[in-house]
Amino acid sequence: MTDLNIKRYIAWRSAQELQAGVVNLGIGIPTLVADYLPRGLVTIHSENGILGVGPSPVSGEEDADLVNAGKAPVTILPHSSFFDSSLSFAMMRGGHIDATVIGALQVAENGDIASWAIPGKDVLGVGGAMDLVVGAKRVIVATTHLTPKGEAKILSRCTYPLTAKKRVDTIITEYAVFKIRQGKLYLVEKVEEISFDELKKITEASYKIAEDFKSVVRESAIDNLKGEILN
Amino acid sequence: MTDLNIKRYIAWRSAQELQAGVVNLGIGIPTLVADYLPRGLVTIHSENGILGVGPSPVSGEEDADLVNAGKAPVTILPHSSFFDSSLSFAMMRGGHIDATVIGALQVAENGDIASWAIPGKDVLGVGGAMDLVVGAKRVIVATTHLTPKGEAKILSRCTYPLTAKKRVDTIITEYAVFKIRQGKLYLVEKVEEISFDELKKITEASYKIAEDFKSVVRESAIDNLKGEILN
Amino acid sequence: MKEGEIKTSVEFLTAEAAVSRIPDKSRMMVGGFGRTGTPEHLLQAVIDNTEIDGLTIISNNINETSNLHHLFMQGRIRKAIGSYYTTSKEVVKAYREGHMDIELIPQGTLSEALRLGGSGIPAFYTPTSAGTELAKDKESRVFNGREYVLEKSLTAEIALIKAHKADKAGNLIYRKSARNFNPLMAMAADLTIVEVEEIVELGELDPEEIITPFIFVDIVVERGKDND
Amino acid sequence: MKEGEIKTSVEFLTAEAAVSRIPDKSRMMVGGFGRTGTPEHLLQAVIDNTEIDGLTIISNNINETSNLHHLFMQGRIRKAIGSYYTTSKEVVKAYREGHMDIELIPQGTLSEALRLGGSGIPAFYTPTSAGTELAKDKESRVFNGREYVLEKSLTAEIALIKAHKADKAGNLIYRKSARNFNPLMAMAADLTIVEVEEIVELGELDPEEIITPFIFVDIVVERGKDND
Repeated sequence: MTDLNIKRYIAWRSAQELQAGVVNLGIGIPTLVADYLPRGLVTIHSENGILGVGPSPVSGEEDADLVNAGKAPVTILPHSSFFDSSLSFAMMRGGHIDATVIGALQVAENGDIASWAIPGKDVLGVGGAMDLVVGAKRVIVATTHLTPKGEAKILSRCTYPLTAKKRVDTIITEYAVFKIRQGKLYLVEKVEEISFDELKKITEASYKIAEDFKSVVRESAIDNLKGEILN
Repeated sequence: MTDLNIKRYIAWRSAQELQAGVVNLGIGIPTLVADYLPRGLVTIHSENGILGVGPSPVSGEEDADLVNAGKAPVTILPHSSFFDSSLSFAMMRGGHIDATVIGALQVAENGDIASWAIPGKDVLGVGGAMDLVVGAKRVIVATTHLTPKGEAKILSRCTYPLTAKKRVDTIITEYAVFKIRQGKLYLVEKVEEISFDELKKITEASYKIAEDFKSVVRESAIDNLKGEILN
Repeated sequence: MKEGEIKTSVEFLTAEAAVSRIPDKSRMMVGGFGRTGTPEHLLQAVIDNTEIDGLTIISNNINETSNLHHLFMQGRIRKAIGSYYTTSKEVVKAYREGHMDIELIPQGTLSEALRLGGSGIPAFYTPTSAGTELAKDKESRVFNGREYVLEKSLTAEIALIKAHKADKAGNLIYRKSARNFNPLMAMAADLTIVEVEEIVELGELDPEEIITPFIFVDIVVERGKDND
Repeated sequence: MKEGEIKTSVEFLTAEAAVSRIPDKSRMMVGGFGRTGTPEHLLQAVIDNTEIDGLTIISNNINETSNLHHLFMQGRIRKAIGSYYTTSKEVVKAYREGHMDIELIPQGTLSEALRLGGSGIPAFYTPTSAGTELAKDKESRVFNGREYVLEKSLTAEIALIKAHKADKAGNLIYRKSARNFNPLMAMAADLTIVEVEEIVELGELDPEEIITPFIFVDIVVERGKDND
């Protein structure tokens, strides 16, 4: 499976969690989630002051005054509105955003998340991540299961500086879906392409199998995505 | 001198303090100040969400959605804007309003003001008075020198519940103008229709004669106002 | 749903159906300053639904000519939080005789407490009322040599507000000084019910001009479109 | 002044004349998110006026393609307060080597600190950053069982902002997502200088649509109308 297919699978699987309402999508894999959202039912919020972010503009029709939080040109929709950063973060912090899908460096089994700084690395920015995570009604982490170096990201305890404590609701990787329920980590979905033992090996956190656990075939999901991916 | 002429003189004298900028006018005598402001140079702010309050509408053209803080119908001007109560009070509390002219029940020689409650009386409201007084760059109290019962209003210390501490800058009555400078009360203007001794008798507060003190003839000012008053 | 159609979670109901969602003993915000911008149509529906009782009302005032005053006269308001009640002799009397509790807060503190309540900020320091009777039971603190009072932000189960127009997504615009507390209350309540004069098609409201984005709105009621 | 004319305290100047009002070692807010809504024309005038030095800049970020970055590269910024500097290697390097001080605050805390700074509210409690490294030197407090951090509001001597249009009173409207921090900074500075694309006659801006009333504006500069 290519890297892009892995990312697209994670994004598609995250989109399955979002069938209506307002969502804020982070940078990276979460940005791809937009491609799989049910059109017209999910509205995208961008923290730089847009409710109702539309698709990328066709080439030549970019507007320097109309960008998303990743600074990429976007368009708007018939129900969109513009506002200042204060109202935008009021939407986030005030609990008005139904869900956010964000990336993470580490997630802990109690729902802690670290997503903005790596000790010793030249990272000097937090942006809107902390507000998003403390405020959204549901925090969905969409991430590859391991770091590029093969280190575990789902841990018993985060070792990197935290973005927020105990705010993650769902973790979606290319292998599994976890949920944090009453402060404990549950495996709710696993792809058949990996065994329980293998999953355990690459997941440092302790988790239980959820009562509503199910197994899915990733390849068939990806096959169904192919058409969309190639569009 | 009639009561109305007294009130109009106080209002006119208050307007002389306001030659440019943004002003918020309280209820009562302060409302009359609008008639004497230099047109086009002073903008009136109304705390219910208008910057740029215009004159009263002609009869039959009242709009129930366009009222001032006294709930009276008003009009707008070519530079007016509407906003919510939060932004309106941000203008006040944030120090953006150049001056306010308000009434008072009592003013103390240190600049304390009491304007919203009389012990034992059925007063159950504070409205925007406290925000106005803490926020405006200049607080001008426009009031009759004595209560209708003949009691002193300019006191060594307020006995009624305070609106704010040490915020009054100028006190304007039908007899005198006082300024509070470095926490002390100074007489800066007296009408020739009253003697220094008489003024002292009706002013419970201690005050000094300011270096820039001047004496004025009230009747001639009122005579000049007559045309306007009768308009 | 048709191709290209947009559907938000905002519901479009009659006033009667909308107010049936208000639980008994609710904490309820009511927009308006004087009578300007007050949701009279929704308040009439509350009056008509006698199951709604024991309300705590957060509103700037209780105007004598408003349906809110009728609701009060029916004894259905047990507490009021606002800035100005002097104009109603009946409200003052009810307070003095202990029939209704009143919490008086300065108008600017009220407006900021609403906006911050809707913004996830639970408390803030304001210079307003420092050193006065209204602050006597409140914490105070000095910043840069000036005294400030700690005020708690306001939230509620319900907000009844009035806007000029809504589009079919639930975005709102207001009219002139009828805006006042309405957009702030929309943000601060769990369930925001808005009365509008007109519902317009998507795209008819300029995205630069929308004051309350639909994210703060739950139910829209069009005035005069009920069978009443 | 002609009969019926309206004059506010807002001045209309060239960029050069406007920035000459900026004192050395100022605390200065600069609007924009990335490059969108950044007052590039005013920043160019600051670059050209070499007497302005030792600045403390409050801005969300220092975009590598912005004149704000040029100003930084000239060593004229001694401190930056904002939310995101990772994208500029040079800024990160200057910070690590101690050439520039940086105060990192979450973007939502920044935006609310600006708005409240302009509103006379000196401090507020936010849930954002509670329990994280960014809050380690800050006071925290529990309200209703949740931890909140005490944040100080932000004010400054100067704000350089960008708007779409100003009318001749100084009222402002913005364009699309270029609004961002600009209206908030306009409120929070002693001297607010705004760069606009166009100055229009009084009455051309709808009073319902004005985002920044002139009361928050001191100087308006029209882009491209200078002799430069």
